[in-house]
Amino acid sequence: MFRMMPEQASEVAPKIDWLIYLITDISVFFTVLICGAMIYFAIRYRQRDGKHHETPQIKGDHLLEMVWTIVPTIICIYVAYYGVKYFYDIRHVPLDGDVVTVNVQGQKWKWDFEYDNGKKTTGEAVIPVGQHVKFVLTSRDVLHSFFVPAMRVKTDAIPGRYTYAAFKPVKTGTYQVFCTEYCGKDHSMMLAKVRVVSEAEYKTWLDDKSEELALLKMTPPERGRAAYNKHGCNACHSLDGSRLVGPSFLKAYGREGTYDSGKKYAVDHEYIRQSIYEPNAHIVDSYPPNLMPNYTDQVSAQELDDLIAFIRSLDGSAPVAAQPAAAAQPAVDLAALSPIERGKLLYQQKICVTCHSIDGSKLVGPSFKGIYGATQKHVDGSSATVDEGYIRESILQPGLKVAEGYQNMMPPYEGQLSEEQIKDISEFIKSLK
Amino acid sequence: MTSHQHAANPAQNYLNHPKGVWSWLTTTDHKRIALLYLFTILLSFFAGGVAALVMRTELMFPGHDLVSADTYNRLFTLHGVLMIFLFIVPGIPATMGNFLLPLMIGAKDVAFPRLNLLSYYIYVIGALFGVAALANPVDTGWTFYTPYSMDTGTSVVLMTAAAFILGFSSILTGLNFIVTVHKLRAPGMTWSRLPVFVWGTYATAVIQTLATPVVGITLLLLIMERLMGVGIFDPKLGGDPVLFQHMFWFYSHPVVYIMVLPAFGVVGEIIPVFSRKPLFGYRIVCLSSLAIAIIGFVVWAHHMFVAGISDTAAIYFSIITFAVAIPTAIKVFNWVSTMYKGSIRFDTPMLYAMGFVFLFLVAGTTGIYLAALAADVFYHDTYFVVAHFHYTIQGGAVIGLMAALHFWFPKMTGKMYNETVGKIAWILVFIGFNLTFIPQFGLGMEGMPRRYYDYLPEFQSMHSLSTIGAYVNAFGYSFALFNLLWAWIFSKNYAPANPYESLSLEWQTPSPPPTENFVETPIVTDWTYGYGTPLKSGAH
Amino acid sequence: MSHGLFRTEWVAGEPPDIHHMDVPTAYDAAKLGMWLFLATEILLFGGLFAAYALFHWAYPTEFHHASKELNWKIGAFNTCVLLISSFYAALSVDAAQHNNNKKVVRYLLITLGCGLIFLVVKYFEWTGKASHGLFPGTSGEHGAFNSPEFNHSYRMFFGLYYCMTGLHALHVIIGMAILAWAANLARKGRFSKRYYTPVEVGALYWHLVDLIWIYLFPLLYLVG
Amino acid sequence: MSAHHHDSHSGHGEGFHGELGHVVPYKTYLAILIWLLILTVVTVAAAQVDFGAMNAVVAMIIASIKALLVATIFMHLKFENPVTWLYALFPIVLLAILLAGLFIDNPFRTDPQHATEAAQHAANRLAVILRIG
Repeated sequence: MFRMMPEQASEVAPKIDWLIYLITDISVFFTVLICGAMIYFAIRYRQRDGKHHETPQIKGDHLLEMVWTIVPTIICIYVAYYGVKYFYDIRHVPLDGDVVTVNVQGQKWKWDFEYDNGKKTTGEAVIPVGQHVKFVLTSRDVLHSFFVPAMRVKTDAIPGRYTYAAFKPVKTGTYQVFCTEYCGKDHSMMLAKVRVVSEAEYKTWLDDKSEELALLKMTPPERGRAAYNKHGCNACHSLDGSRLVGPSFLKAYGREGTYDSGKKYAVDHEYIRQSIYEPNAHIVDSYPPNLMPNYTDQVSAQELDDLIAFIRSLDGSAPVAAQPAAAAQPAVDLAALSPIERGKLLYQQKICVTCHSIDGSKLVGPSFKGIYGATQKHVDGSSATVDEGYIRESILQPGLKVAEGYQNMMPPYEGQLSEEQIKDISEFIKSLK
Repeated sequence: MTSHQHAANPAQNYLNHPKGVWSWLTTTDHKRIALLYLFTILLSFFAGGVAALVMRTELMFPGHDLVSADTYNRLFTLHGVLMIFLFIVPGIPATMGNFLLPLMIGAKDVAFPRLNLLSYYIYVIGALFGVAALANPVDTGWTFYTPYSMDTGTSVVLMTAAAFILGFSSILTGLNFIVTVHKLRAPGMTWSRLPVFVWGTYATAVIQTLATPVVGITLLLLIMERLMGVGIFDPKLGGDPVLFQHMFWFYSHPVVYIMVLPAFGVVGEIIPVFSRKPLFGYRIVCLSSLAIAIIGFVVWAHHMFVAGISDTAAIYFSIITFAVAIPTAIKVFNWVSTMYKGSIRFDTPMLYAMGFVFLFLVAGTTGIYLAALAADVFYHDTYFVVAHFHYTIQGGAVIGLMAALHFWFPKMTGKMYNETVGKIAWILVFIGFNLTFIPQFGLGMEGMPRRYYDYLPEFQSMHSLSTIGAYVNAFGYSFALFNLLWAWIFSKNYAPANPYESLSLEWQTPSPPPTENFVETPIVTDWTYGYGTPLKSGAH
Repeated sequence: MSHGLFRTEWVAGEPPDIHHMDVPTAYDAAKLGMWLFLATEILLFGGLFAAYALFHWAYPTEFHHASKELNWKIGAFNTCVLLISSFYAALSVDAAQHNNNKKVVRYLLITLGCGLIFLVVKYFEWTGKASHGLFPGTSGEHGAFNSPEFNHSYRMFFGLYYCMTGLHALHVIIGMAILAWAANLARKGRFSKRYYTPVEVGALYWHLVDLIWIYLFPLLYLVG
Repeated sequence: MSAHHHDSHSGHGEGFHGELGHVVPYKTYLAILIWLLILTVVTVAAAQVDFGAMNAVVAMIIASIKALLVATIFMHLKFENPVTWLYALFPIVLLAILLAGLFIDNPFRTDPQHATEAAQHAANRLAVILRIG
């Protein structure tokens, strides 16, 4: 009864599940026993047709009292022992064996992972199967909690201190990570994935410098755009002048003026550096203060220069969505691919992937999974069924129909996608049931 | 009050003499103050319930349905603060405790009547501070964990001040009850003849008086932190956020015993009366109330197993937490044994008491999961914990309050409520409550964290079930309380002094009782649970 | 027949007519009530002592260093002032037990005087600290109190110092108010050996205030 | 519980001639005051001597003796019934429990892997102090 624990993916999971199911069986047994006794007494000794019958004046029974004190005590000791024993197994990290250490930084509403060789990822950690892994947790702002249900492990991430969550994965696969200590507005969105892969695949992934290589070949504005997406600036600062949580970057560089408070400002290198490292230094009028997180130990000096170059490049002259040349993309014979495959390629090249997932999870924009043919509600209350025309219009002028619960953030792709490419993309979306 | 005499409803009683609103507002009669408290806490119960319903509706389907994430966070904080600080902590002690304690020990009033009125007005001022905090409702959860509560822009200072003032009112009530039980017992009312409700209220008063100041200073330090930047809880200034959790839970665990101990007392009073049997193991039931109160002080860090405390502390607190389960289990065994060979009537109070036994069994056993260290690492801060503490607080304390309101309704109002309506309402409450929180156990087992505005699609079916249950539950409570209100105002069915032939002292005076409680100070000669005929072989 | 809320009329030296308690019960109840209230006060300060103990353990050298900023001679003087005031408070109860209202008034006035001296000395101490930039929101030769560069364990020591001594000073003021109320009644000859509860309760509260300072003085000024 | 006469209406002040509370001779109060002042001097003297970590313990012992004197004599605790004793000692026990809870947690938190960083952190803080001191 009540065997509902998630899959057992870590070495300690079966033991914990055994303990939980042990407590479940004991609890169900005693609840049924005692309630059964109560109901039996109620029926057996009920007042028949409203007349009170004679009852013995039993005041107590020392033997019974002793029995039902000792029996629960024994059960409690037994359960407590196993609780502590398996807690030791959870917390114990073998000092001698090769332990994979991953530094985890919790920050308002995302998890950053950093490996010993300096590789950084956000929202996903890749670890080898069969090896003990130790996630060393800390937080940059408030309390968070690193919880991997499949591994049966949870520890709070506390600012100003290191704590750790350790386990040994025994099954490959992708497992959900939750934040379980309330941390503000998007506490329920602060999700991540732990991907357990084979030893070899983990090695290649760890040494895969392709991302860094690609960056080196790019020009500073292009690297700045990559940093713009990687650090999530796109969630709050648009590129086309439209107002989001923060001011748009379009034609921002070089702008001068005075705030309502009378303080003069000029958007130059120093202004941008301060706004990234001390966000509250410059608050543009009518924008809310202390919302932008502090990026002090996330945006490196190199990335700062790239971002400044990127923002300076947005002076309205070049077309907004100057896509980076797909550098390391092998020349693929497009004609040979089916429309759906071509659509999938475009989906990655035109970085729709950063905002629209294909597995149902909610990112900056709605997920494509199962969207084709469904009726989509919009922010202004209207709704329409998603068909090819709807997709075409959403690609070219996204501002017209914004899905309910989302913000008008999508940059218009007018003039960058041919009709044929749009048809491929909608075929690809149609295929995502 | 219609003047025509139906049953023997004495013309002059505490309700209709002295007359006038001013006499109610400046009353020092413990019975009137109990009613003042009753209406105020039911108001916050209703408000807290509405907040809960809005949250449950939002959680019906994943994604944005009714309110934004920010509003949801403010709603669950409001639900927590309203239900805990404003409804259930004063709940049974301030209403039923105030009304019954002097009556049950044969006293005319509590030790310090004017202090009793002062506690009520401090409670009202605290509630007003809470209302003032609604200008920018707090979004930190009722636990106000730092460092989030230190730099969020919502009105945390006003809400913590409200909680501090409400704590002060709770201290003064506890203090009043301790002195009353020590000094004002009628002649012959020795400690071994005190009703089990008085033992429960006394144990609660000890916790109220001695645990509340610690949360008082913790909230004061949080206010100092926000205004002055003292740095005790601020990691950037070398402080330790876990210290806040320690000092907060040092009060907040004993407070759950403030909530549930009076409910144990109420059930301990009801089952013997409706089974016409003495309470089984009276002395042990009373001592277990005190035992729970004492052990309650040393187990607080089982709320913090994964909060970064040391492994040694976690192991110690896990083992000592099991010690709380023993006296609670003993109580349940004794209640059920009381019904053995009884002559049982199923009036509404008895239904609530029997419902309480089942609900508290589930509450108690799910507590074992959270005490076992390895299991709590998985279950901490998931919906399993939400379901557990709703079973203990709502299944325990609120059902205990409903049982008490129904059982002592004739004594408080001098009228009888409609039994069948009461029973139907009980069924609705029972089904609604279980339908709401059994699925949440399932969600907890699958690892869904609590305080989540949006959730993954696979949790959706259980959330929808829970939301339906919430509406049934809410309707059940409104139906039950409406039935009582209706009976109080319109019913002509006047109650005799002792409708359930209880041997307890408060039933020996007319209902509703005169302001002086007893015309002649009673002399207690025998145990108040002497139901049934003595056994041939002498007292067993 | 509930009374008016405030009993104004009384007979000199006679206990008030409490409708549901006789005289010895009323006296015992008042004392037990006040002892319980003192228990809550001890726990209120207990929370602060626990925080102080924790950070004293966490930052021993810094706390010791920061406590050097405090002038222990003033602290010692204040301790003696409070001890003497506690002595006279006890004497005021003794005088009441001997039906001597005039002595009660005199001793209570001496106690209030000592309390006043304590507060004045405390005020100068605080303003002295503030001028050195050790008060939140100020800046001095150690740098601005609230700026990040300011040595945070200094801020924590002085944060705790102000919380503890501030809360204690507040309790001194409350204690003086209670004693003033009792002294006023004594001036009108209210008390006798059959009724002196206000003096007893006021003295108990004042002794607690002195008790708290007995612990505060070594913790803050000497050990640090 | 002594039997009180039951009639609720009589038993007012004029009928009562009993003794209230305990009278302590003047000399005892004076002796206690002198002892308290002496102990203050002792505690100040003890602070000049550097016992290292024991300083705090010594100070607390002396303060506790002074507190005991004030409580038992000045506050008449010595002549009170056991219930008052219970509620005078209960908060001290609870305070001890809170401190025990804190000190079973904080000192035992060090994680072996990160001892080096913690040491480094402490060294930095010390350097800041010396510059200030």
